[in-house]
Amino acid sequence: MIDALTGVLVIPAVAAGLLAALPGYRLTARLNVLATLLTFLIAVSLFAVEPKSGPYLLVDDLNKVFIVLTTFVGFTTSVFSASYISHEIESGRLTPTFVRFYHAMYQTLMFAMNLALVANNIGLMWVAIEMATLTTVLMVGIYRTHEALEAAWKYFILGSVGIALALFGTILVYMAARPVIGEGLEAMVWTVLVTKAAKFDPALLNVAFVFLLLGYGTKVGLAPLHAWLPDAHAEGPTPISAVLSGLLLNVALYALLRFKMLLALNPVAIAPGPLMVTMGLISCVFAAFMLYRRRDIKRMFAYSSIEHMGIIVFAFGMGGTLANFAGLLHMTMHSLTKSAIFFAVGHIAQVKGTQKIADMGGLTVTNPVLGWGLVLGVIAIAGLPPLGIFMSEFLVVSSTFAREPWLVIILVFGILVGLGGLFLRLNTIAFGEPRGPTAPAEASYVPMFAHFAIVFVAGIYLPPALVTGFQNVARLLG
Amino acid sequence: MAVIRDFAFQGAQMLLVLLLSPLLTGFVRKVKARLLRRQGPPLLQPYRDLVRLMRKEVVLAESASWLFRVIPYIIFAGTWVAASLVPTFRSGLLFSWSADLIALIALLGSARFFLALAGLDVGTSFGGIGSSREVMIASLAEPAMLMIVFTLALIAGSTQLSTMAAYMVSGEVGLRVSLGLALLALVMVAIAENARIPIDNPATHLELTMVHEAMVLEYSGRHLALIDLASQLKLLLYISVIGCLFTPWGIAPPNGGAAEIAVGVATYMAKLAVGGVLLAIFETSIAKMRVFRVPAFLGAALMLGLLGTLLLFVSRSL
Amino acid sequence: MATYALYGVAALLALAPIAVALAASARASNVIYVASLLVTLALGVIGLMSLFERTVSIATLPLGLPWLGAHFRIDALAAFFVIIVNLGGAAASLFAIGYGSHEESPQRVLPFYPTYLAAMNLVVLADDAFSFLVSWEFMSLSSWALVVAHHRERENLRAGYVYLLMASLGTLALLLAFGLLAGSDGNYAFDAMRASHPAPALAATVLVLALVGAGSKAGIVPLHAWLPLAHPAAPSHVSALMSGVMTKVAVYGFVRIAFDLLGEPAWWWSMLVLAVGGITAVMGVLYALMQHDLKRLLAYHTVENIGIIYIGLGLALAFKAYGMPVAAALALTAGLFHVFNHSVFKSLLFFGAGAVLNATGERDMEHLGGLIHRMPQTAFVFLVGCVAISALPPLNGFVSEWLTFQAILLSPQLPSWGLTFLVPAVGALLALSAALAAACFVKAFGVTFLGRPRTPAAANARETDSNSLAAMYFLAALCLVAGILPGIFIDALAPVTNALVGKSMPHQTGLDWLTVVPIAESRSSYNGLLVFIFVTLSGSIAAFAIHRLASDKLRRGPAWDCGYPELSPATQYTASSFAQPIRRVYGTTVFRAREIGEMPPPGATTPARLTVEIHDLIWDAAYAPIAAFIGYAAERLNVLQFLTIRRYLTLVFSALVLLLLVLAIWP
Amino acid sequence: MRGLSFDVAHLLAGSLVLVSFMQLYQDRLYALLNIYALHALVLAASVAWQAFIQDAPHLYLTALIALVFKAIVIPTALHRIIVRLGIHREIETVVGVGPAMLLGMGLVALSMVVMLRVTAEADPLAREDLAFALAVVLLGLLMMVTRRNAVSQVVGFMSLENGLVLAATGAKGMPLVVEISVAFSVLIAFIVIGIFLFRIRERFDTVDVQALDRFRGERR
Repeated sequence: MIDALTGVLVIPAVAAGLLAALPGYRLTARLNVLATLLTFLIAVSLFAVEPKSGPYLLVDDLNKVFIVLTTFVGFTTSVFSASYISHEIESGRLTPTFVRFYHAMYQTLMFAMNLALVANNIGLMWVAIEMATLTTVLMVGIYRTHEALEAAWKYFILGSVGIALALFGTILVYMAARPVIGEGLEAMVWTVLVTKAAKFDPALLNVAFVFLLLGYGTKVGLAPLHAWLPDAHAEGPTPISAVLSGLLLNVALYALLRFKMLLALNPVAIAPGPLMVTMGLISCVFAAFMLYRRRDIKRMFAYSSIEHMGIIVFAFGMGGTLANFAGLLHMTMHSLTKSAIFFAVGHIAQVKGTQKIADMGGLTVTNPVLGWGLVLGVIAIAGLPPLGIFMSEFLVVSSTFAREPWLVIILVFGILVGLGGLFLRLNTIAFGEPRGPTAPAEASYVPMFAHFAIVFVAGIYLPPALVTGFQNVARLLG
Repeated sequence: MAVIRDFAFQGAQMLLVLLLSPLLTGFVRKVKARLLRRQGPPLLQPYRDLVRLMRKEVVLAESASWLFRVIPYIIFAGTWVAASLVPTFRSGLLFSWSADLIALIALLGSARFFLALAGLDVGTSFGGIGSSREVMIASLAEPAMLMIVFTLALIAGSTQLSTMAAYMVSGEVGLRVSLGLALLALVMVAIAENARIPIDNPATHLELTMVHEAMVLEYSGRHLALIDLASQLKLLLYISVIGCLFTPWGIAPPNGGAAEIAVGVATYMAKLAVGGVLLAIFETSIAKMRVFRVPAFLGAALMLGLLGTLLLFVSRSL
Repeated sequence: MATYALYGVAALLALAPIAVALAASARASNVIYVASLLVTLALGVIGLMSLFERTVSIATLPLGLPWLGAHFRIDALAAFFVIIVNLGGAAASLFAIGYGSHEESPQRVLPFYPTYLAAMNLVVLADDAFSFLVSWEFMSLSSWALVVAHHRERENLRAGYVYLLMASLGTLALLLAFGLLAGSDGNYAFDAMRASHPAPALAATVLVLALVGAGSKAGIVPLHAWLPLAHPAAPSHVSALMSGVMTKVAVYGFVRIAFDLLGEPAWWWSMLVLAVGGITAVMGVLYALMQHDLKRLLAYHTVENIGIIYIGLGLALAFKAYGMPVAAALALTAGLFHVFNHSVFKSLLFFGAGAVLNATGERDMEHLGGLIHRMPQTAFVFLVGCVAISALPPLNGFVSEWLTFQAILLSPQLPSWGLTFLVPAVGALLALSAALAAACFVKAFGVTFLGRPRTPAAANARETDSNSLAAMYFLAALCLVAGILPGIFIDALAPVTNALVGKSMPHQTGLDWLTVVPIAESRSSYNGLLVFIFVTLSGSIAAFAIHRLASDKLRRGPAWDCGYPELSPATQYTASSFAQPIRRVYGTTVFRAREIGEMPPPGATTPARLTVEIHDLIWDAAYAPIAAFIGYAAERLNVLQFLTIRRYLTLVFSALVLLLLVLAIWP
Repeated sequence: MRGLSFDVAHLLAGSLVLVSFMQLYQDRLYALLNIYALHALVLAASVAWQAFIQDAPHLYLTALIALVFKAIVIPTALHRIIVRLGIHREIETVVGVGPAMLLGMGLVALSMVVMLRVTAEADPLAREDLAFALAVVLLGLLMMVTRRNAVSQVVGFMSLENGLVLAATGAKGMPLVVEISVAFSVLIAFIVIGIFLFRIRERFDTVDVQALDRFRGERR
């Protein structure tokens, strides 16, 4: 009898093996969708019956939300990727062998991320995140163009360094825990760690957190560790960009949050807040300025992901129930919105045959659905109501301004600059005289608008269950 | 009974100003002529001109619109109503409260508004010159006038002409700097508003120097007559305003008997005469200034008015 | 009441998907506009009822912030603005039934039009910070969509861009203000904010933020830059809504925060507001005088009128701060009455501009002229609007400005030196702006409708359709009624002032002859009705008498051509030449205006030309540098996109070392 | 015994740092690879010693991996590669050797300071070990930063990772050490014989990262 927890791990693993074996991209694409759908359904069942956590796997309010989110976006993305990949095959950018490899990797990635989320053991979590990184590296390089290889290589090197740093941090945490908990597995288990964290050696924890912040921060894409992110988004296949922005960043952030909780529980250790706030602000403002000179549409939205990660990290850094709640909400909304945007962008790039912003124009005229979809997405990502991100930004800013006026003003400045950058480009992409090829897109709009629908509803109404869950987590995060 | 009497006085006032205004203009012309050692036209000449114009047929430009034909009546009516609300020989007119001093100025303002439109209607460049200069002058004259009103209103604690006159005559005013400033500014504004030298020359017909005359260039016959009458009324109105605000003596109280009324009328005539003479002397003794010196002139008036108000505010809060 | 209002809003919102569905069919625009006309009328009635029965009704929806819910509330203030919004909305919808049929891309207008109306209603109804801001920004967003409806013209896109940026700036400012009011534990309900009496310093910050936030939407100088770009860019009925209604919603936001949420004001707030108001009024009208694009001129005039409104509000704040509720009531009434008036005649004027635009395809006055012959009815209603906005009796614009003057005349009783000096200056500014406004509208009407047509387009214009005319006549009638029977409106405002400053102006409608008496009859009074009757009577009497007793003969003849036969229409005064004297008086300092005349030497065949250059000093001083800075920073930071992997590693490395150093020196 | 075990562990860890310095100093690829082999050797020794004193037999496996894989397989493979790529002549460093050494000193000092703040109840052996490990990690990173050639960057990364293993084994009774070291070996295998070098070689005849930078997205 396998419970939901193992389910979300087993299905992708099995599917990965299967897809690696099976030829023929149409069938495999459908299989891919099916597998992700199954995973998603099982993940949903977590809300119904909560399996009890073991020494290796755990489930609590924090990761439940993330698992469901991850599996859901994974599912929608697979739907999108089905139509995307078929077009890639027709246009000859990908060969069937690579597609097979791609699907296998996709499932592996799903497996790795789910593992990272449900891992109850800091070592296990580390392994899972490393695995996720490697698989994405392989997928980023899949087009084998100069740019793709270069992006993948950059991602690989920076990612590996990040992994190394994170591992060092993990070891240090163990060292800190060992005197209290005693040797062996116990000292790496979350559920045990959080109970004893108060008595850990603060100095060790501090050093550990520095390494973890930098290590996992690289994955989150915080400036100045962000370098891999824009190129990896721009050069890889668009579904992967969607998964990267929508999920992988979240998973890394999730790891960071876990450790922040640990530090928050220790009275003597330095407050992780200031570090996170600083990095958050840097990322937000920096990315906002970077939006202005972008010529590649995917790279632009990658930078916007950095900006939002900055906002989220800022929120968690400020702490306080409201701010944490806002942070969680922002993570969810951002991954939904950003992945939806990438769905739109993927089809746009296929229609226009390029990712250069200069070569696309007047989309709302030539491809109304895609065009307005993109407009909607940019509106959402820019934090304009009535879409979800507005609510989280509202909470972040208004709940922290009373405490740290100047920091918040910097943040607001960043948000404003970012908005300016996004709409500057949107004007050329979506409006004005049409440019570039105007072929109708054969695309599946369902995933995109499903995401938008959720984001829209969440902007004006949050289901109480979700709220209580988030509030519990927010309290945990201190 | 009292109501009927009030109505009567109101009517009398309206007729009086209507009948007196051409006379005043004629009087000023006469005096000016005398000062220039000329015989000058007879006093009643303005009446004759008006009657003749009334009789003549109207020659209307092809490009003139219906507005062009309506405007003279609007201008005349607005000015006449304004003039009939100023206490001349008897305060506490029946309808004086229907428009206070600010409203009065605004009424004249609307008259000017339509006159300027008339200048633009036919579509010749002269009308354009006239209107554009007129509004430029007005844009300075009106604020100046309002500043003056502020000053007086703050002294009298009211913008109601009757009340103000009553307050002024009550003598508890004393001599105030701001009053002097206000008077000076008011005179300057009055000169500008009535298109007298040095702002404008009522007698000129050289297009490039015209302001008022340029606007009415296309008018003829009864329309012209109405507009002339309106400007004469305006002159009368300003002199009466100055009279009732700065020399309020002799104005009959609302419940005044026949004797007081008689005194009121007499003093009013005297005031008009004095005002006319002074105006004539001033006009003959000064030369017309270039159009773009006008802003300086009116700006001075505005500053004076503002200064008066400020001084008052200060003295109040002391 | 509030519940019904929400039903109305829901109905409006429901129209958007219908519009999308109908996008193909030709009757879509009729359906949508008729529907929104009906709904707005219903909402207006709701507003009237709740204003007169003087009850506060609230409604709460399980939306918005989960632990708070979305609160909505109709009190006197909200009711008044609900009326404003839906009056304008109804008129615009009626106008658009005719006007919208000329729209070339209806599918870019129809879905957003009802949502825009709904959003404005929601802003006024909202009773907690979150729903307020959502509606507020949603309002900006939907209007942005309408601004970029005609997206193929570059400048429309630019206008939309600037607009959206300024709108977001304003929203963020308001967000910060509410953040301060709510405190870090987030009491976002307005009731909670009313209950909490913020410390003076905090309250001051909130006020400044509110002034920036609401002001940027209302268009106070120097935050006005977007307004003259965005308002003309939208379709005319939307321009009418943006200028006539949305700016009022912004005023509502400011009033709500400054008078209601913040509690007792400090005296110097009023100085800030008054100064802003005065400068805005004069700058707005001066800008307007320099324009020759009809719609842009009107947009700049909105800036001026907003200034006048803020002067009224500032005075009200001052009186309230010094505990003079009656005077405060007078000033506030003046401001709010002007809100109403401006929404009426500005909508009217924009409709007129729209009709002209439809008939000629021209917004540039230099290409118009003589339209009074081709479209007499439009000309007439437009003239009414011009007279009203120029604050000339007996129309409504005059009454509100007159009330403002009366309020200013009460100010010497204020025990404050600063105000003592500021208020007269502001009064002078107000008078100046009024006079200049008259000049400006002589220009607008004269150049557009009078004279001879300057282009074939103008010569072949055709009178606009009956629906548009109906809308315009309706508003014109409203201008007249509000002008000659102001007492009704002043009394209607009594509950609002009662709620905000504790007192209200003396009851007006009871007085004989329907006179308006702000304080006391001996002090000042005005009777629009009598003035109107007098003027009409004496005018018609004169006409009658002359036609009877003298002559009524009339002959058409050529205009006096000064000896140059058949003058071409080009010899008429143009908009810019009309403004030349004023430009010379004020423009040289305010705009660094320069006239460069090139006179070719005698015998040369090249034409002489006169070029006028005008600098928008505010833009140059405030906006250009910011844009330049952002561009510079972006260019500089962009280098980071092009580093080698090794350099990126160096970044990581130095970050690590830095943090370790921090730890090493950590106490 | 206690003292002796401590001293030996100390000696080995310290010598690891020393070897890192030698790497930093060395700027010829061949020699660099040899020194890296030495680095791995010392690591293996220290891990083995840890396995002995902690009597944790599974650590011997780690030591074995270090010995076989890192000290023998990888260097030889890299030898092959650089010969085939013909870049075995010499490597130009970005920062001169002198400054690099100075920086290294600074880093070692920093790691000491940071680690010695750790309260003493974590047993001294662990503290020393951690300090050295941190030093090795930082030096490895420094090496990656100061070298322009991909292979030497890889070497830097590998020495960094050696530092990690040192720390992991130093952490008494830490589970999953073996798994982690295996995982890392896989990672390195990826890097070294991984697709990238091959692909890169197919496309450009050099592993110089600058060649890659020419193909960054947004230029052109």
